[in-house]
Amino acid sequence: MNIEQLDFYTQAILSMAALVGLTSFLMLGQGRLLRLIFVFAMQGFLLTLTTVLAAYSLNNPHLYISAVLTLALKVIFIPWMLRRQVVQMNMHRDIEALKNNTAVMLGGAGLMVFSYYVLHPIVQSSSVVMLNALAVSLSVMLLGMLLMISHRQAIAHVVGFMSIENGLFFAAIVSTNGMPLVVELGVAFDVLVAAVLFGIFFFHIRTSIDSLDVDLLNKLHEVDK
Amino acid sequence: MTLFLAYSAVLLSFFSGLLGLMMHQRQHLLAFNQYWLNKFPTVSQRCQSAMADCLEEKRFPILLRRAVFVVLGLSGVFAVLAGLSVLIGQGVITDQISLGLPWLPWHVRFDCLSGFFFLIIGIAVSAVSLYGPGYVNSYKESEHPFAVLGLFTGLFVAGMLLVLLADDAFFFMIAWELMSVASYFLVAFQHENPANRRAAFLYLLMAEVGALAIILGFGVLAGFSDGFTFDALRNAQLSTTWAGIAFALALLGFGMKAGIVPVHVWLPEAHPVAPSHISALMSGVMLKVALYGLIRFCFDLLGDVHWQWGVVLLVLGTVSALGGILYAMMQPNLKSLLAYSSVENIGIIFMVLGLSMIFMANGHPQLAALGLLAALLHAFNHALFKNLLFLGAGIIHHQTHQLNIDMMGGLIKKMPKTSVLFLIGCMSISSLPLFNGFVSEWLAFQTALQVDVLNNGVLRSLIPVSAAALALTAALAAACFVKVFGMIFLGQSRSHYCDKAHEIQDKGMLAGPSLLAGLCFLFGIFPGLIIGLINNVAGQLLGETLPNDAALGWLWLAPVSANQASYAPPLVLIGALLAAGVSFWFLRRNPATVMRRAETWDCGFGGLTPKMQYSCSAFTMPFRRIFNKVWIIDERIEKDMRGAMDQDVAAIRYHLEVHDHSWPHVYQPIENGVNTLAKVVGRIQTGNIRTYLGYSFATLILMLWVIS
Amino acid sequence: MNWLIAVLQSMLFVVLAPLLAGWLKCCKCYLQNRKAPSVIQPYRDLLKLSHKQPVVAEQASWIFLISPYIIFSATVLAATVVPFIAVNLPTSASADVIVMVGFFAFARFFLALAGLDIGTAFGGMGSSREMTISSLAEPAMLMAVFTLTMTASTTNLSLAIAHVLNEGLVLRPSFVFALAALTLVAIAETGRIPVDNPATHLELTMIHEAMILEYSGRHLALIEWASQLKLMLYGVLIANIFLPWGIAETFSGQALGYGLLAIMGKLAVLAIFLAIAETLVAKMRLFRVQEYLSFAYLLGLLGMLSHIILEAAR
Amino acid sequence: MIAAYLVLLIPLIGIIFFALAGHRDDTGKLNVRFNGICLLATIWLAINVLNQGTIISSGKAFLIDPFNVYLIVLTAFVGFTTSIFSAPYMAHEKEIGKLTDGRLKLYHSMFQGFMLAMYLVLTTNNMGIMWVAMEGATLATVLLVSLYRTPESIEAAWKYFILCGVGIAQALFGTILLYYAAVQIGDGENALLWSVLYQNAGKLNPEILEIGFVFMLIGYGTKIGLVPLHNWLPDAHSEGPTPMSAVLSGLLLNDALYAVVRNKMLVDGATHSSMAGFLMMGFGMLSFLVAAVLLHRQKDIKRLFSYSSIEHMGLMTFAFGIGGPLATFAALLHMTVHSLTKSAIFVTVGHAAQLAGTQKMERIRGLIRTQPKIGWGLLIGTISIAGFPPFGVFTSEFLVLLATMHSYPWLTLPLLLGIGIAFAGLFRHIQPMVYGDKPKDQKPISANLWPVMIHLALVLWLGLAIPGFLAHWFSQATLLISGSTPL
Repeated sequence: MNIEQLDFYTQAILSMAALVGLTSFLMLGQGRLLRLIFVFAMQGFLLTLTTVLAAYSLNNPHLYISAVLTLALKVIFIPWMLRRQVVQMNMHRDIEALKNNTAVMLGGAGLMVFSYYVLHPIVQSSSVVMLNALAVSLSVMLLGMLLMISHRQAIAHVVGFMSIENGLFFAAIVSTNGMPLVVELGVAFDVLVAAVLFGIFFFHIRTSIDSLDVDLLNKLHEVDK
Repeated sequence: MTLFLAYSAVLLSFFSGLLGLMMHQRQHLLAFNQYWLNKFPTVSQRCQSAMADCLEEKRFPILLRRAVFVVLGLSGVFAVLAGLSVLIGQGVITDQISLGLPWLPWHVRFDCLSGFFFLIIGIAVSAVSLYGPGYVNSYKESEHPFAVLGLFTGLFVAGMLLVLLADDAFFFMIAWELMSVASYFLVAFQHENPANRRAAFLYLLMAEVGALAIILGFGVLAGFSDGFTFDALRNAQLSTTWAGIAFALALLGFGMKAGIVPVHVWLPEAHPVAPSHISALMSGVMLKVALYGLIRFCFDLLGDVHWQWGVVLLVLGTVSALGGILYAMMQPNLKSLLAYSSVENIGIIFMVLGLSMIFMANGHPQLAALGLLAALLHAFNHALFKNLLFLGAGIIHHQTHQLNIDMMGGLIKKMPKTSVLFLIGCMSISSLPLFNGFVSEWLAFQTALQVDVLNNGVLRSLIPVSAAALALTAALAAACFVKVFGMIFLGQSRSHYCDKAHEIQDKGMLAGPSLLAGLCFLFGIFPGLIIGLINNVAGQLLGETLPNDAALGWLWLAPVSANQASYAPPLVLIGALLAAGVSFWFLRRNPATVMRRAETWDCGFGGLTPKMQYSCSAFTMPFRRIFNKVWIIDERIEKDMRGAMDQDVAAIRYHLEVHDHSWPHVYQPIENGVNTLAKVVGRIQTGNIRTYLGYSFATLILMLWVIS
Repeated sequence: MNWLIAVLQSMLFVVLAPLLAGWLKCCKCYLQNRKAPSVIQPYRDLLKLSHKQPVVAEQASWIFLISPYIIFSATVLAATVVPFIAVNLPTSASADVIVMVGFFAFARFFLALAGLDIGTAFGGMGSSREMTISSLAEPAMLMAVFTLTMTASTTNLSLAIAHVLNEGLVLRPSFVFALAALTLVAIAETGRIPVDNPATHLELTMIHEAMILEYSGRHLALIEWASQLKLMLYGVLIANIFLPWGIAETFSGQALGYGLLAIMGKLAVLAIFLAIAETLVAKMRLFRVQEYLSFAYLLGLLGMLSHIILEAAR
Repeated sequence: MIAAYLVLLIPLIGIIFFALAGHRDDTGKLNVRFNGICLLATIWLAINVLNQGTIISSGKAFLIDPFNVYLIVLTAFVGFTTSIFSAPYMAHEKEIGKLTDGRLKLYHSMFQGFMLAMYLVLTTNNMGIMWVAMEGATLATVLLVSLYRTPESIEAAWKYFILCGVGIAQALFGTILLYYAAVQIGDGENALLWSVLYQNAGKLNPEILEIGFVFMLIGYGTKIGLVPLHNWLPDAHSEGPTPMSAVLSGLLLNDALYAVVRNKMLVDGATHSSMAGFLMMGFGMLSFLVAAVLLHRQKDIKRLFSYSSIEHMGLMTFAFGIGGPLATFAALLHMTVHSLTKSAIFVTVGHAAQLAGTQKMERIRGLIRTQPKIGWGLLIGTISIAGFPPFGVFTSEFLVLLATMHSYPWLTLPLLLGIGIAFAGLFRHIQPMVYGDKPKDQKPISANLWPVMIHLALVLWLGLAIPGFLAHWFSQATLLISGSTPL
């Protein structure tokens, strides 16, 4: 199968998938919080575009609602909130020193391959496009987790968390043309509440440890120190 | 009818526990009484005043305690009756109680084996309930509430009785654990002492592990059959390996409760700290229930015994018997000494049971019946005399507030009645002729001597060696109990506690042990009474009875045949009385030789003091030297020096501690192992959220990799 | 009739016991170049003691007072079990060899208690040592006896001896070992050299004497008599089990007479051997006794194994 | 069906009511009433289901079958009794100044929110909504964990939030895969409905479902507290207010397991292999053993019991993994008795901690002498959770052991080891707390121990005899899950 044989819609989707994956990689290696947030917003925007594309080409009007929700939440509200935190905490000049950055990036690349490997059995029952889209979204998810593991800032964790959601969302839209509307609304509601709660938590953590470094949250453990 | 008696016994013991709970409900009872009177004013005046009398603040606790023990005693009596009636009737009664799992109601079965153990429990419980009221009076209600003691005693007895009635694995385990848990609370009763807490913990832990082993044992059987009822389990067709595994599990489980070496450590910890009448029940009866379990499991459920199992039991039994008595000898604490001695006796029982299995597997069911009979008889006897000794120890503790044998002495003059009872106990447990302990030991020897019928050379040489070990055990037991009686009752008193001691006033506290002592003697002289009953058990369980138990008439005991061995305790008694009487009469007839009391000879040093007497550790010193590898001995002599150049000795202190090997070699490593393991495993919980995310990530990757 | 003979035999046993002790003493004196007392000196001692007023320590309780009677009667009972001049007597059926060992245990139990009763250091020491030695001796003895009982497949002494008798002369390696074991045990149990010295009152070596230090008068007489009985009993056991010839199998006067003569002759010879041994051997330290007794146990075990492997192998 | 709507409606009203009304002195009691009414509604619902069998609402949005209706009643019951306990407990916390009115308002509102989420997880017919509700439960409780605003509680809440969030996201991916498999054979709107999926389970693509199940298991498994995904659980349980710990341990974990079991049923139907079962067994066993070992290292009383929860959830997961009627029955029974016992224990633990003024176990001593009811409650509760008869936990553990013996005999060995180690770990800490002389500076407090008594009495009842209707119920649920019944 070659890409020129596919229709325009599929080509576009695949391009989007590549771009979304790229943004994930960009986030993974990003030490500056503000840029991280910006890339995250970009990813959200790509997602919105994908949704609109899907809604338009598949003539699936309820996906427009999803697109609006994504735009509002992931492109505007959450980046705005995170940015405000960063500025308030005066962290926008900090660069987080990432350990083993190269190894992490290579690991990320490996994860992408792994995603294809894992999802490979699916190819028998569906098209290659689906496989690609699912694999990309799975790797976005895994990269999000890797982001959380490798970054120490709570804000980076939130970004990672949300980018996992992005990956899921991408999968839902591309592979299944969107979940049933109730579910979509529910998920969006949860994301909203989660975002609000994150805001509350930043405040609490700041007041309690005067920092947003999650490595300092280590009082509860079972190790003899 | 029989079943009714058995149920009554269970219900009464349960009820006695509930009655105990009333202790703190006096206010409610008063209110209820008031309400009742108001509602039925016609009740006669006398009745009313009697009720009011009973509920009076001071009398109420005493009356209630008595009532609880009366009900408990009734339960004991009913248990004895139930046991006797099933043993004589030789029936098998089954029933179902609609409790338990929806597809598995509680199955009940009452046969001769259960009946025999009912008898043991009944006698012990009756004696204890005579003894109890006097004993518990010394507890302060605020610190040691009677409600707890009464409730759990009742549950404990009910649990034991239910174990005997159970006819399916589930019901059996419930009853079994009820027994364990109830006795756990009794061990922990005086929980302000760290020793009690430690003992209770150890006890419950081992009970739990043992119970799990038993469950798995049942599980193995259930795996090869279609249900959990004993009937189904009996029909399980097991391969040799699986049968062996089932046996090993059952042995572990029941052995833990029975206290065979090396899983005996809870006994000497738990028995000393429980109230004495409870230790009497635990040591005298609960261990027997474990034995019941093993017999039921091996002889009844597994059915097909293998001779290798017999060898295992024989070896374990021998080790327990020797180990138990050697450890007992070194104990300064009376009750832990008695506990170790229980280990010894259980060891003897296991030995004989092993012999029985060996004979069974080699196709000599009659000799197997002999072995089973010896084992059951010893179990019965041990229940009697160990109960007696624990109750005696309770009296001593009650009067002197001491359990350390080294602090006693000379009590024979202060407590003459107790001393006679205790002496009978000591003589029975040392298996001296004329007392019941001897009969069972004699039967054990007889069983061992039948080894000639076997073809296997290993067995033929192994069994006599274990018989000799049994002889050594008996001799050591005699030495041990000479020490016990001598140090406690004879000589001069070694502490002021014993100076002040006096005979117990409460009649019940003497009546309980007297009952047991009387039975010890009775069955020592007329063992045929009980052996006849046990024969029925063997008949029902193995389908084979003793061939010739009364060939020479009822006076004689000739288990195999009159040509092989016989013993006539009544004749021996008559002979002994004759010999003693004649010599007594002959020597006392001259009035000029009336005995004269004089000062004890003191080698001219002037004045014997109690400290000059042999102490416990001095008495056992030769044994310590001879068997010194058996214990971990920590012996130190400290000298206080003074004078010029510190050359004069001012004082010498002797310090001796003797420990059990199993503790540092079996239990400590396990405990350390678990702690180390916990420490190592604890490292996964680092407290850092990124590590946790890493786990989640790694698990996901791993799982995806595994399935694809 | 049988019962009468049994009772008479037992009485004879009891009456003759001091004689053996006297004879042994005589032999020893001859061997040690001393002037010997009369053979019946033990009778005189017993008689004299029984006429003396017993003096009892203040500390003593009733245990101390009844112990001599119990010890004596238990030993007498043990004596009734052992065929002395005749086999097949009914008393043997009322108690077998295990019960006999039980009687010894009974006697020892009270002896040890009596030793502890007065509350002196000596009493305690004696009891402790006595119980130690006897606990080690008992298994060895049973090992030896079991060899016999397994050969005869009965624990009834009378029947066992009759079995050996009827078999005629069979050379059994197991009996050699058993004989050796039983002899060693007998020496230990009766308190002879090298385990104990009945003639000494040296504090540190006493065993038996330490326990009965406080006894006097008739009490002492009974205990002495009992220990003489015990000596004789072991002698009879050894003599009649391993060399049963001469013992009466029927109850005719002639047979019984021969039986008496035979056993007296055997005992006299045994006593000479014992005297020689006691003269030649020195007393052991207390803590070497265990080695001595474990050797006895080993012999007993070897006897048993040789019975199983060599004689009854299947 | 009205009953089902009622069950959902009442807590919804509760959220709004408590959020608007603000905290008053009788809010605690009102909370009890809300939960009480809800309990009645669930009982009504249960009776309906018992009489009519499975009910599906007209829009197919809700499905009540014997499996979930029993969990609904259990949820309502535990919620009710916990709210009884919560009233005096929270009042005491306010008295000693640990909490303010505002936070109590949040607490009560979120309590209802949590209950709503739980009911929604159980009643919904839509696997997607199930996911949404599960996430909702996290969101509702996360602020309650940090209710005291101590550094530790904030740390615990943050971990809870992030770990469960990430975990649940994986479950969403699983759900998407499930949907993806479902749309291939059916229409889009109804594809995620359980009733549809279950009917067509055989036609679903097995490969996709297998991968999906891994995500589901890891996602919902984080909520169950399966090792090594459990790390949030002890922290969240120990730092939140005790009534919260009681419901988290007694309900949330159960519901997560419910979700996994529902998915397992689908996967089993699609793949006809025991892959899902093996995975569950592995995770279950691992959690069981690790938690049992870690019990030995605890210093905080609530942390101790949260590890015990992990241990028991592990056992249940293991039992569901074995499959077969006996193990499934055992697991269902264990779910019930564990919820009842564990929430009872948390109630006593809460009181004990209030009594001593700390959760540190080394400071809690001599409870039986200080306040016998609390001491005995804790002791008997522990005896019960440790699996001693005649309490119900024993019955279920007995059945699990026997089922294991039947199918995988060698696995009984680690199981046995784990039970022994766990027991020792619990008791070595509990004994010193309940026994001994009373500490001088500790006084009895006002405590409401009725919930404890009722729970333990029920567990005792279940241990002695399982009443007919309940047995019927269990066996129907067993039939549903494993395809046959042990009866």
